[in-house]
Amino acid sequence: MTRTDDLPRIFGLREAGVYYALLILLFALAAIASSRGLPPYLSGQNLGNIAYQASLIGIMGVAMTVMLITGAFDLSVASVAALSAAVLVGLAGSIGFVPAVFAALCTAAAIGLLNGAIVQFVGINAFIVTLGTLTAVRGLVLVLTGGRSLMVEDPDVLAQMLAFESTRVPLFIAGILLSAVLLGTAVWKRRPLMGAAGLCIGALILLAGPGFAVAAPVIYLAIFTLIMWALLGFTTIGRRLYAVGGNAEAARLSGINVHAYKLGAFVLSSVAAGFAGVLFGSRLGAINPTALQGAELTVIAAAILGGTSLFGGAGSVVKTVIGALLLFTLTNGFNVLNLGANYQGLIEGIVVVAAAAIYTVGGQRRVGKPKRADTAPDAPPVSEGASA
Amino acid sequence: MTRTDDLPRIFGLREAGVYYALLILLFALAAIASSRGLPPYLSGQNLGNIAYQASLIGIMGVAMTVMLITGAFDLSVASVAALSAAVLVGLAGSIGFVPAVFAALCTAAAIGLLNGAIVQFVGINAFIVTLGTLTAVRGLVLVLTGGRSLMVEDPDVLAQMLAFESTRVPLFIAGILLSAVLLGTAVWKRRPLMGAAGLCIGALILLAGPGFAVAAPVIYLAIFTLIMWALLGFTTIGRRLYAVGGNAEAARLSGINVHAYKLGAFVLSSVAAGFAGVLFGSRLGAINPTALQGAELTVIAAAILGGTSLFGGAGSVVKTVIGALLLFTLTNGFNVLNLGANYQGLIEGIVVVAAAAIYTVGGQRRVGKPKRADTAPDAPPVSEGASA
Amino acid sequence: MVRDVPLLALSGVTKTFPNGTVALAGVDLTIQPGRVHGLLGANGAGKSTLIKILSGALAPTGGDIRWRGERVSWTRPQAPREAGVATIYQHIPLVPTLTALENILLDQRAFLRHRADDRQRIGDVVASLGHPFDLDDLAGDLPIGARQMISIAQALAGGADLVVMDEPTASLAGDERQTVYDTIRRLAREEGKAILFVSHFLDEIMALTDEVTILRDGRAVLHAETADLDEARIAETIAGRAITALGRRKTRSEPGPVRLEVDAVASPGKLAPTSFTLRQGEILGIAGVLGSGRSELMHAIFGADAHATGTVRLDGAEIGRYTDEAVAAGLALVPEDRAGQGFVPQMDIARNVGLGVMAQSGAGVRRVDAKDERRCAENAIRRLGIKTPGPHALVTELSGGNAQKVVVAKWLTDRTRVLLLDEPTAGIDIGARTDILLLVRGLADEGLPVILVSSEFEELLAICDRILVMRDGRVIGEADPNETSETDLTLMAGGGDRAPAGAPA
Amino acid sequence: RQAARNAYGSAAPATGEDGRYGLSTVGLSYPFAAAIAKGFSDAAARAGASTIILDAQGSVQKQANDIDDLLAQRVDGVAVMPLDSIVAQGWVKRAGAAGIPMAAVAALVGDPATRAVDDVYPGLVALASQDEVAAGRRAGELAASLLPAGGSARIAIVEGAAGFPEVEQRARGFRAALDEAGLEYRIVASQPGNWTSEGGEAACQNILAAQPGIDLFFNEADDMVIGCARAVRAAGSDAKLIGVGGSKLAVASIKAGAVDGTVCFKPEALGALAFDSLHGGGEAGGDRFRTYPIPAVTQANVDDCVGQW
Ligand SMILES: Nc1ncnc2c1ncn2[C@@H]1O[C@H](COP(=O)(O)OP(=O)(O)OP(=O)(O)O)[C@@H](O)[C@H]1O
Ligand SMILES: Nc1ncnc2c1ncn2[C@@H]1O[C@H](COP(=O)(O)OP(=O)(O)OP(=O)(O)O)[C@@H](O)[C@H]1O
Ligand SMILES: [Mg+2]
Ligand SMILES: [Mg+2]
Repeated sequence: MTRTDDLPRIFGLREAGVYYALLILLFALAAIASSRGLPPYLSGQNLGNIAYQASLIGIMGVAMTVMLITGAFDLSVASVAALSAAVLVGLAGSIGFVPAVFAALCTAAAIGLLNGAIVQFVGINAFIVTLGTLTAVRGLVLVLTGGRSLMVEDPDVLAQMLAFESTRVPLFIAGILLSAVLLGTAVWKRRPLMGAAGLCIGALILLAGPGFAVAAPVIYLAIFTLIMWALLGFTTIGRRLYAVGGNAEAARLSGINVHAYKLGAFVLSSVAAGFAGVLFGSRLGAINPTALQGAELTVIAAAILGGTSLFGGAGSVVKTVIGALLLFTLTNGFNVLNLGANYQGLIEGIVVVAAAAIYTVGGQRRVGKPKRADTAPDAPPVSEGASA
Repeated sequence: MTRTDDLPRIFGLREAGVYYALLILLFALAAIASSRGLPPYLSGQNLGNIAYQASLIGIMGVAMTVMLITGAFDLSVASVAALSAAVLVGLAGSIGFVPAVFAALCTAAAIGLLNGAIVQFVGINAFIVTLGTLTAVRGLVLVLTGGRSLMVEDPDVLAQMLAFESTRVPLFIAGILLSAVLLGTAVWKRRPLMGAAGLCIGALILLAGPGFAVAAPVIYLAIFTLIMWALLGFTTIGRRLYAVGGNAEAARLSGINVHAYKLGAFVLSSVAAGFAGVLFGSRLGAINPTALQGAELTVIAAAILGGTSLFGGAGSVVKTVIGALLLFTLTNGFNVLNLGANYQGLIEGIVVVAAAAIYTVGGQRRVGKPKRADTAPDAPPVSEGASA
Repeated sequence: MVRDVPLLALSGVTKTFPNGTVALAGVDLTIQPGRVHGLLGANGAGKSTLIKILSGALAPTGGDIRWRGERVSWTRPQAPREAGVATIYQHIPLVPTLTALENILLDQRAFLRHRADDRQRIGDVVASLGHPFDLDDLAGDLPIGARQMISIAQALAGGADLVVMDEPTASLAGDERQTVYDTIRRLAREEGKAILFVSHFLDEIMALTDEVTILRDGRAVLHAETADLDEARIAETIAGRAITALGRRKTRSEPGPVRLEVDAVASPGKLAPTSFTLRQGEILGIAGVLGSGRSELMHAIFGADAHATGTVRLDGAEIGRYTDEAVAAGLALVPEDRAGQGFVPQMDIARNVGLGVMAQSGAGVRRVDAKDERRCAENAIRRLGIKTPGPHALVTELSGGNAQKVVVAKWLTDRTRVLLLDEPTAGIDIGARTDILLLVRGLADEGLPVILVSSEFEELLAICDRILVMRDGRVIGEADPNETSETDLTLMAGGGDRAPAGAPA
Repeated sequence: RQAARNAYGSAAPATGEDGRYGLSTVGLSYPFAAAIAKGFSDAAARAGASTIILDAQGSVQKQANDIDDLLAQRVDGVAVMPLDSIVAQGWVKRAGAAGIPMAAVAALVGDPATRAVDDVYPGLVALASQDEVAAGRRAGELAASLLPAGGSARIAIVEGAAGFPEVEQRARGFRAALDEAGLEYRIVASQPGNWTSEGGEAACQNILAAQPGIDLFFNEADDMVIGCARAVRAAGSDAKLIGVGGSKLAVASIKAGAVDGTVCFKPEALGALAFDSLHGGGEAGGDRFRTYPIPAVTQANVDDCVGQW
């Protein structure tokens, strides 16, 4: 949340660190690429690719952020996405695209509800529950697909899917306008961060050139993020979500329906995963049973890279998206620079930690508590013991 | 911890639930097996197999439990195990088995130290750090192995490895003695749980029959668990570990060196992983770069199934081992009953959640505070919130 | 004891927090063995900071500390503990997942964990405190009063030469306070230990301490023998202004209409069926000892106790059994445990205060007006005199009392129709307490019905129209403030039997 | 190892004198894929071309991204080792749209259940692969030769991880061969070993616990047969052991007599085939389905099989 007017804080590493990390990475890669005489790295197409590649993880990550903010945890997203993709691909042929999408999302929502209900009302630890559903839902996918890949035969359904997933939306004009608007409001309402964002976007757009267009999922991600950002930042819902995650007992005694909000988070996370699954299935009108396996860790990593707390009460969806972009910029960079595959893992790991370090250290220096790891200024709520 | 003398509590679901879950599962499978006219399920051989298959995860799980007790988190164990296996296999040929083992363990310890140092002194969230090392260390394995399987050529080194990993230790006598001793002390010191344990072990041993022998790793697991159990339960070191995880601030204020204990946990977890890796490498005298990929989730699952809290301050290593056994009994059951591969995931997921439910529900009814469910996950060390 | 070498001597100790707050601006303090030294000051004066410094929990920014004459620099809590300083912190840091016994033994150095003699020894210490809790209870399962007693036992078990107590009695009731006083006297008089005692209760200070130091804005503004002082003088020095002592509230001529009807509200094992009504503008006090079930009653009325039964009607309309319905209906509860139940640590003052209004205006989605929120917060800061850099400071960076004020401020809205206060003045300084009580009285005069749980019977007598006395989870009688004295009330509440708090069978 | 390192083109200049060719592998931490990559870039090196080897790390969506990245770089040809044959159809379309020749290697493009392996998916320059069903057949024939003629044989199949087409294909071929051999047999168990040695070991241990009298274990991959061999030895069973793949370890243990036989794959050859099909913008001509002989080997003829992975 950056809506107070003290510049040092807003542009301080702690608040804006992850943005810096991304920019540094982008420009480093661009430099290397040009030094190696490769085609310009910051080309419209490449930026578009990065955004496109990050879109699914981004969508799930945004929902996961809300989840983490409420202090819960969802490992089942990847499986749920695969399931909804399977439902979509399995049904689209017979009942048509739109109904199939609807069915897929409902399935996802149902699983989210199940997760939430078990966690909230049976009271089992979210980790083990969603780990269970991770396995069970993946199993369900195997059962539904009979262990084989499914595909949509019907050509016009296929066409619809492609239209839904692969249409490329020209963004040059839109981008220019957006950055203009951002700059405008920034100047008008004195929102420095917004101004900076406007500038960056403008610069990148100009770099990308007039032909700049991105695939639909990027737009979906942008819209979803925008909604969630507004919801969290400016509405009572967001306030309550943060309160629930920050101190559930206090939230409860402030008359917030903790159960409802936690349940809501579970459903949201699953539906978002479901939507990601729909996009994934629509990408090629086909789905294989192992699709998206292991993506959950990437999703959570994106959120945490974005500075979301694993313990609830803090987090920002925009930063999560940046986190996702960071991760995919990295792999994209490896591919473009044709870096020895054996070294990619090593470097990726190091960069991830380094990126996290940038704002953690920055953040600490600002607060000047190196030992924050073990100084909780006030007694932790009694309930902590309960999770035993 | 179960060392007060009120029976209802000790045998209450909350305390002993996971044992019940395992027993139920075992006997259910035994029943089905016999109804299908298969050879006796609870045979010494089969029980030995389950224990053997669970041993690596068990060893890592025990260390992970200590980790979780201190309130931290280690995703890198599987990669570390793979690395130490690679080091072992890579070096054993040239420098001999024992030095290679030593080298492997040192490598592991070094990584643990690195993890811990970054988490403690840079203050980055353990999740992101160990996720980073997960990737980086896996990358390192790739670099070391050049992407192909390594194998030990030298036959007598190979022989040593097999001797270290595959010798089967006869347990009939030992088991009988153990159960006798347990029963003895139980009666003498009035330790009901111990008595029950003694009985179960005795019964199983008798079922298993005089030929009962297990592979070395099971013994290693047993010894390691015993040590950790004693350390946690009977020494102030254990108490401090719980304190550090339960409320780091309180621990610090009572003059406990929080950093040392957390760092120690990281090192322990990595060394245990390293040891698991050594066992893994010794199995075949060979290692391929993908070895143990994804095992970290199983490890954590075992710990949490055992009732360890993700938020620190609570947990029992014995129960973690039971949790691991539970997971492997399941797959063993699938194989024995020859269940269709596509259905295994679905059932596994459901059983895991059910198992967790057994003691969670029981636990709550005992304490009679349903609102725990929503108060459990929070109680953030405030520092976490600040990491936003 | 050699009197001329003080046990502990601080000179010119300063502390500036990273966020710029100057908590201590040069404090001198000398502590003599065998004496009880009172440390006083308004909320945010710097008492806890000073204590954290001399217990090694915080490093001072300047000044020097001498222990038994030689200079020491304590940067980690180990050193002072080994030197012989035991500290009871204001925020009661305990490990919720360990038993009371384990918590008390936390700083012991022995290798073995469960030694019979330990249990014996601690058992005696706890016995000397009147068994406020069972050695095998999980600290996390105990209410705040019991947790306070654990941390006292912890400090005593160490056998230190200097016991530092930061508001040890803030969340205790009559009986427990008495035992704490007796303990302190015993330590000082018989065992010749030095005690540094922080409290906002002037009667305690007068009765217990031999000398007092008063802090204001991080400076020691007064150091004198207690004998040479009187409450009024102390109060003035603390607040830096004259304090109007609370006169008793004159019973209001015409009793207003019944607003709140509590009908057979009960909670299995904790609270026997309880019924009463609350009138327009009435302040109903609830007296009781630790664990007498006052908080449970509050929670039951507020719908915060899932097991509670019975009905609560506000202006005739029945209120649902969930907190959100209760709050929407206009009930407001200030809980007793500010850290555990009161505020959201990650949120700044403005947002914490904002939670109240937000919840009261229903569950719907609305835009939060940051400016408005900020204005409310600034209001509260002014109205309750919260000492803070501004409305955007984190609650965790406030002093205990100021944090408490934030929790109270949350419900001082015009949508509040019944105010439930559970130990609202816990840890609040004398000046602010008077202000808050006057504020509550004012609200009542404007017609707001209030239920006030307080272990400060003087407080109850001062502003309540009626007082219900609770014991062991049931209401055992009613007292009229005008013909009841503090001692009567204490007797009623204590009720002879000293059985540890527990459920009525 | 040095060789391997060069193999991944990290050392190769970014702009080759004779073109740049991309290979999208399923994951270079899988030795089989790594060997294919080696064959691919060795062939490229011989032809004086440079290569970009990408590592999908076993994730379909990363492979999709990798291919986008390759097309974005306008390489002269893309060889893809599809993680998912069906999903891969879309990639062929994309490559076609980008006008970049694409060849598949090691697994076919199209629905493996319906499409015959030698019926190469339209739009592909070529498919360089061994026929998985045929591999199953070789294993089946080997099994038939190993099993005693008389009496009904009790056979257990150790499958790969659920959800991979090879699982069904190799099993299909295996059964077919046994049927043709007119052998009397029962498949008493078929359980997943998840492609790994420890998985194979566990599966075989557990199967043996339920079915002590197994005569033959057909492991769908060599890693699993290695583990399985341990289990069989430990259980004192004399079941025969057959694998698929011809990995170094398997070859070694066949030599050592721990394993009875396997089907010999040559991933490096595959890589080379794939490159040749792409080299020169795909006009190399020749048969679109390119394969190589996959003999079954036993201790007798084990020397014919040099473990390439
Ligand atoms: N961690 C912190 N960061 C920044 N400022 C702090 C911190 N802790 C305390 N302060 C400030 O230091 C000043 C002194 O706080 P302290 O807790 O010592 O007051 P106190 O005398 O104990 O008050 P109370 O009687 O309410 O406990 C207060 O203004 C408080 O806001
Ligand atoms: N000291 C204690 N030891 C054990 N249990 C206690 C103690 N104090 C309270 N309890 C439990 O809490 C219940 C009521 O406590 P509660 O806190 O509501 O009473 P209270 O009068 O508000 O005391 P407090 O002064 O702690 O607020 C009791 O019935 C008992 O179960
Ligand atoms: Mg204080
Ligand atoms: Mg109370």
